[in-house]
Amino acid sequence: MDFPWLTTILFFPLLGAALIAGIPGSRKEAIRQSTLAVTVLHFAIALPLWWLYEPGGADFQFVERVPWVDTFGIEYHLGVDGVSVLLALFTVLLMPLAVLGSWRYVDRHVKEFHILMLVLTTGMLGVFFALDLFVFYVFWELMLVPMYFIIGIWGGERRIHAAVKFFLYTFVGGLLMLVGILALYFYHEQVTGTFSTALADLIALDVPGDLQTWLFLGFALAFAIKVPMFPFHTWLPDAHVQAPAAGSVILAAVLLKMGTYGFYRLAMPLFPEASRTFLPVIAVLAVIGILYGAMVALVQPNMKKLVAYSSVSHLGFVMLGLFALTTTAIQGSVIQMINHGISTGALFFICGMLYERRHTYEIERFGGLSATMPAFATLFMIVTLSSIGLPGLNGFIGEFLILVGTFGRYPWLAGIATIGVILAAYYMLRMFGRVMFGPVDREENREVPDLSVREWAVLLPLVALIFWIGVYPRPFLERTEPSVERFVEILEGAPTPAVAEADGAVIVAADDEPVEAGR
Amino acid sequence: MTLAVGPGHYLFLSAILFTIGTVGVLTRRNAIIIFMSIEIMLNAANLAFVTFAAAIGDLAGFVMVLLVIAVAAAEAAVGLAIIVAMFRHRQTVDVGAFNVMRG
Amino acid sequence: MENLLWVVPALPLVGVAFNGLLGRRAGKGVVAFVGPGVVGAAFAVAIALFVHLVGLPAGERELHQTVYEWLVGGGFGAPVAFLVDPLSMTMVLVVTGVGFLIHVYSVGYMHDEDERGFARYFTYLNLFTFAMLLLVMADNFLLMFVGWEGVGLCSYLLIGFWFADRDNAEAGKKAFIVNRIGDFGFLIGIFLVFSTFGSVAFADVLPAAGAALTVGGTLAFWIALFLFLGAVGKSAQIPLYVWLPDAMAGPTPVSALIHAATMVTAGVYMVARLHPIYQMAPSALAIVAGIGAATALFAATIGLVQNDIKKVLAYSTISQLGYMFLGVGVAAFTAGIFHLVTHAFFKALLFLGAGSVIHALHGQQDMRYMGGLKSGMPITYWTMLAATLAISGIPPFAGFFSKDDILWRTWDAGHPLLWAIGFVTAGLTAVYMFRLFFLTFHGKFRGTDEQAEHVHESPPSMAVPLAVLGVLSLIGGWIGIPAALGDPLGGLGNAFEGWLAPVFERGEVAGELHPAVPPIEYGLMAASVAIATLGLLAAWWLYVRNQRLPEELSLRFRAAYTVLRNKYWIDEAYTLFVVRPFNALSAFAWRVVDDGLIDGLAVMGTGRLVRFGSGVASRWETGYVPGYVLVFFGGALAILAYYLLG
Amino acid sequence: MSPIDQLLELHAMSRPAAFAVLPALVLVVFAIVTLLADLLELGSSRGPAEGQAGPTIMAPWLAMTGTAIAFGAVVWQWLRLEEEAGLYFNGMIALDGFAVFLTGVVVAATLLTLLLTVGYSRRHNVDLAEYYHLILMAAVGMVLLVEAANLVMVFLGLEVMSVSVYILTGFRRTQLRSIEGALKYFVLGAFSTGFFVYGIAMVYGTTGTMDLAEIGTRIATGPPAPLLLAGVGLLVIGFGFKVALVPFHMWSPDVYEGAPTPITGFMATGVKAAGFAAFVRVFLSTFDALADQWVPVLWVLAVLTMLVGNVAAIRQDDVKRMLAYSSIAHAGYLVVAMVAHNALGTAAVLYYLAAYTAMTVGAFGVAVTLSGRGAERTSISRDYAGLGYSEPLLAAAMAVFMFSLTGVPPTAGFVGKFYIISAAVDAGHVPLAVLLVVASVISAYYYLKVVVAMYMTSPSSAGSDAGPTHAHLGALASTAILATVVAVLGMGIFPGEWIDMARASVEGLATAAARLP
Repeated sequence: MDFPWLTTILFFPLLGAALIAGIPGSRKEAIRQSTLAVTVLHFAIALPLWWLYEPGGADFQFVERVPWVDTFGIEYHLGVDGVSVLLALFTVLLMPLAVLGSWRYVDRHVKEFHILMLVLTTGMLGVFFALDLFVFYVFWELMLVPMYFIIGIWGGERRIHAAVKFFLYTFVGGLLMLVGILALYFYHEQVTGTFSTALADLIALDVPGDLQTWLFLGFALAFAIKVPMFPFHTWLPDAHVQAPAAGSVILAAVLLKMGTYGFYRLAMPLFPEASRTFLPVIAVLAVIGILYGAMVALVQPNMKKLVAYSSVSHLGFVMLGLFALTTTAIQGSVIQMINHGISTGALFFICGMLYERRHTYEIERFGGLSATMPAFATLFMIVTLSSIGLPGLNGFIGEFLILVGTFGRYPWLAGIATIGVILAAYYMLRMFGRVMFGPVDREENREVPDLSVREWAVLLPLVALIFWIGVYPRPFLERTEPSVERFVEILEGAPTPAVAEADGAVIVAADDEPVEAGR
Repeated sequence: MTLAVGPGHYLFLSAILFTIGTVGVLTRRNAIIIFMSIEIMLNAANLAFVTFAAAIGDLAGFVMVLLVIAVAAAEAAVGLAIIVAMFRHRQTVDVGAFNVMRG
Repeated sequence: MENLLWVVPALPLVGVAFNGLLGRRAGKGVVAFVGPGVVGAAFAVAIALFVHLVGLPAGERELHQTVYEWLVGGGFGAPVAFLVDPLSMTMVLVVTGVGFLIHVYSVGYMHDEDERGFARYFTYLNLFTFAMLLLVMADNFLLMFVGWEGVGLCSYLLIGFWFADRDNAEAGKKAFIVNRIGDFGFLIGIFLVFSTFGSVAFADVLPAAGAALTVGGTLAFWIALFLFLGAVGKSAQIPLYVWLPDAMAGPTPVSALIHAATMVTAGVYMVARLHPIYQMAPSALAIVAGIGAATALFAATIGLVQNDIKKVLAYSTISQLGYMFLGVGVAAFTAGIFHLVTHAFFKALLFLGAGSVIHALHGQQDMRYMGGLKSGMPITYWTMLAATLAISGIPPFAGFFSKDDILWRTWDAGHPLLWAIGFVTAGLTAVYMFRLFFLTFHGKFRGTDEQAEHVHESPPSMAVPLAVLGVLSLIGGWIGIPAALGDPLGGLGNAFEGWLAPVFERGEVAGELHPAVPPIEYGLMAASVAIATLGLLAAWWLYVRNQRLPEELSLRFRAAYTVLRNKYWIDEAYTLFVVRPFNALSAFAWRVVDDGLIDGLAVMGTGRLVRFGSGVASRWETGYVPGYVLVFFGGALAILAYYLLG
Repeated sequence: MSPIDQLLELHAMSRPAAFAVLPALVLVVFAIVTLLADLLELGSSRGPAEGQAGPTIMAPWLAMTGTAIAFGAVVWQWLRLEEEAGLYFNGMIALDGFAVFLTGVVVAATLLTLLLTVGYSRRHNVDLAEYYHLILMAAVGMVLLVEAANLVMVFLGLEVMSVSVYILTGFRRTQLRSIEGALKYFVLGAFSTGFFVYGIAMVYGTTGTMDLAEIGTRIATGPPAPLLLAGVGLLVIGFGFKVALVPFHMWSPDVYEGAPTPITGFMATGVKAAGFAAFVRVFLSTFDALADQWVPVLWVLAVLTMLVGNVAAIRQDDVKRMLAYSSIAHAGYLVVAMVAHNALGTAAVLYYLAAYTAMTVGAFGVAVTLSGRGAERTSISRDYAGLGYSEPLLAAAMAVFMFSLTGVPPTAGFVGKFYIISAAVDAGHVPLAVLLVVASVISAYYYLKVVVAMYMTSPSSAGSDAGPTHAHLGALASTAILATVVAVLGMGIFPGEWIDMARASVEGLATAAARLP
């Protein structure tokens, strides 16, 4: 057997957590440094996947498969495709930044915080790696716990309310999904006579329509809450506003992706027929989310809440793309998952940096910071622009692919969703302007220091990614393309040529298979 | 006209006894009377056991009666002890007087 | 040569990187060299390309370069690829040439900034040049859109350059958002194009337009119209022009470069570039022309009564852009582009001249406090005069040829009403421009004594660009002398039309290149010269001769004056009918829908319901033994009843 | 064979017969020894004046030794199960996987209770030999109940257990709450016994036997008589009381609150497990043929129990009371597994009882170690505030128990719930499964309240002037809590072995749909 890459990557943080547990709680600096070392090392260990992953194939790679609960046919079954490998790598990259980002922010119970961060890493990676529904569910719930603590212990004033709401809301969805998993599991047994929770086995099932509908709804609810889709989104603003900086970052950058990833990995391929039935419903909800999230973001007096609602809007795009069922749109959705992670993650880091200086998130309490913090202003601007989808930066890549891919199927919805692009500029620039521009009309804003080296180290990798994906997204897109095509095949039953229905030259990369129109 | 007393009558009596016992528990608040009512319920069951055992011709029913009587005696011992302890705390054996714990 | 196309946009990008990363440490001297230097170098390369292009046979003047595959997903693909043909070459020359002059001018204009601000300024300005070059050199819709949004970004950044003043920042934001509304249309246009043609490359789409679309078809109409919405936003046409007057908050060279010479003309360029699509949609073209004409007149009327020197120029720009759209709207693409070029010269000059004046007066922009500056700033005075004559359409200045071309083509295309509007506007243009000119340079100085003492001519870095542009305002039009006027320069003829012919040959009916000159063309030409002269004289009468007359007029026509002074209250109407309701709706969505219904009622309401249930459940738990017995008995009774009765 | 001969043979007690009841036998012996040893102690040095019963030294050790040996006996039984399985004592005692598995659970619960109670008894002056004796006797009752193969034995086991626990509840007799708890438990318990016995009488009357297997075969033929149904109903009521199903649950919050904390834990686990053992054996095996009759009733009871238990729990601040409602709710989950009425569900009951015992004993263990001298510090909002920082390890353990009770992976509670839901789904009771899910979400709220208090509040913010709570963590209690943590996590992360054991244990039980994954 090959080197168990995924298991190593998956459990390395737990090893690190054990190490951190050995350091006395009073040695805060040592704990921070060790955690940083662990996360950086973790990234170094995981990074080879970027090259080792063969971009050409649609099959899962680095597969590991060991029996776990024999009687139930449950296996410890891991593997990645182009989508999950990218999300996992991004997660691993984010962790050292999150540790750096909370260096000063978290000063109480430092040890517990870092241990939880490491446990959380394992939980998140497990979700991305799981190819067995039981394993998926276990990690799905597992990551809830550390996040709950992170919000509840290191959060703001109403942290308990937010933490409990976060936990309960996600938990309810998760359990309904569990019922769905079990129903599917027994249906599989009825049909084939064997017990299995392996994703591939269950996808191969031909589930009858009625059952599909119900099961899809169960799964979809769990994921829709996590995404969060309108109208299941109200836990998000609370959680974001209350969570500490690093918590918000991870919540936005990775945890929300679990929802969309769940649709991509489970809900849609398992129930293709039901997915198609609910296509319009979800697409409409996604579009409502885009506009509604943007509108509510517009009137927020609190920076973090604004960014939280902007997430509702952005993830609406991702959902719209997924349910457009064209390779182009789904490619866009996948890249947009990462993009949203980058830009919103960075925005929450930025909120955290401001909070460390001024102890508030109220937009009105700032103003004119560009003058006092020019370097910060530049990076903040780049991140803001990434968030509003300026071409040349990463956000545009995703949004454009989503919209152009959706347009072929739902011209009206895509058109309405495009309004979200206008609104994004409106609310983001409004916030940016109020915080960074104008006169410095408050004494306490006069002396805020510019970025420290540590903060540069937090933001630079993200800014680099913003440019990289914006200018040269191919390395990302080519890794996900075969997986996405397979996904579309599963859902459509036959390969679909993206949106290029009409005849005409289709520009694709020279070494790519040209997509044939009208097959 | 002779009154033939059969198993049905015994069972009916047993049911009546059981009902009397139940109603006693339901309506009385004196711990001792409640306890006595429960004894009536148990004896109603005993009567049923005896009736059935005789009707079927099986010994197990009689054995059961003995066991129930023994258990009832044990319960009586414990029950009376509890009632004494109750009385020590509140100088009453009214079960309604004991409701410190609620909710 | 073909492989060097990327160098043109890359040079400004080098400037961005240098100024942005090292500019502050390198110092103003280095930045002052690098910032304009890269644009100058780009101009040089552009000249070389131009020479190369001219050397090619007319039919083969088209250079392509694909740099790399950029955005590929599913069936969609768009490379970073450049296209240089006569049309984009023209734009590249204008952008780099005029851009270079303005960069040089900026060195003087911005010398009061500290190192950080100076470096930031040139970073943005270089970035703008880069984005603008992307826009004009792109060989597909998507890359064009990159440039399109990129210039919008730079516009935002530069309008709000002095961000410490909240109004500037707000103006920048407004510009960006209004532009985004246009970009929305552009995006939808791209989607429609892709879903129709399966590609976004000009090389695939434009030649196929005739086959894929039907003349006057719905699809063609909507594609053209949505794309035009983009142009309306970027080029400040009705109804999205409102950002441009506010954009004057930026430094004046920025107004010259972005909000006069280059960026705002991108819409015109786009319509010209996509003319094969527009020609399939005559009704869309009619809308273009109509909006162009309406905007021209509308903005000119507002320009008549503005006191801020830059505001006048801003409305004048809107008005002139209207002319350009009128031109392309009647399918006179060459004329539209021609006016674009000459306008770049004289409008840039006007802004730079105005900047020079403002610079001399330490920031004073209100013409009511100017006057008599002629003596103190001769270079500014004379170059401004040239530009004013040019914009007013007095021959032989540049504006005359291009504007007249548009008016004639409008007439020729059978739109007398549009022609009339353009004609009237020409007169108004002369009035408000000379009003500006006279108020600024003639009469007595009306500012403070301190200002009067400090009035000075600008330093050479500012004066030289003025001079160069002054010359161009004079002779710039001579490249497009209409056939009606013969060939006074000998051999040049209507060189511009010939130059662009390969691009538009399918657009403008062949043979029209040298049509027989109908007599009426001379009549119209004379008329427009006349009305321009009339306007000039009127301005002179009002603002030099009888200086109290304007006030009396404003009192006599109070209603009209008030309407114009308040710019038809369009901004206020937008605030009242669009912005406020939208914000209110958003607040409603937050407070009522989100906090109230979804979270309050549905989510937390569920919680409250459970809590209420908890209260009920624990109220049953009375602690009272008889009660417990009763419940027990009730349950027992229910079960027994179920078995014995059911 | 004449009755006399039978009697003689019984006395002879061949080795297999003794083997069948070995754990109970060991427990009885040690229960008696505990009392006798106390007499020796009283007679010797430390006997206090006036013939008052004094604190004991030897009793806890004797009791623990006895229980440990009994547990060893259970293991021995398990290992030799294949050879020795069968009915003993004239069909009174069943030695099968089901019995041995649950005997293991109740004996383990007893052992853990003993470990936890030693320090507590000293602090609360209940360290009398009788106390330990009664715990052992209750355990004897439980073992008999688990192994009972005849309604007579069921009754006997139930009563031995119950009477002992009545006394244990009221053991802190100077405390009004303790006595009040005992009173309520006793009155309602005796009342329910009346129903239970009457139920046995009805079953006996209609089938002519009290042998569980025999009843099963007799009712399998022909439609059920009304009296039999009445008997079934009465038995539902009787068992429903013992395992605290709504609406027969009213006693349990008060009794749990009033009883000494270790005893509460014992009741919540041992008593409940033993009660369920008999409940499952009688209904899933004996009354299998009547499933159509009892499934709907239990369906309703399950839903009521889950919802009322969880909903009422969310406003509790007393940790014991909260756990009381929680244990009601868990009884509801277990009934769901019974309603599923398949082998999967039966196995789920076993696994769940083991998991539930581990986490509940653990949770009560934490509560026990927190109770100070004389004062039971059980207020969640005050006494648990900031516990995560004053007692990090103990709080971490408590958090594990709470998450396990909630059903979050990777804990035993999760696997148990997974198991039950799968049984329900497999049986087609999807609505029931969904209701279970809803109930679980409600339960998360109050379990999280404990976690919130421990980690997210501080004593000062909670308005407690007593300062942070500190635990009385002796070696014994620590061992017990550690063992339960290991069990909860172990059964959660590597559930395979346990599931296999549970599965193997139900093979002997006749159930309709014997389809196991």
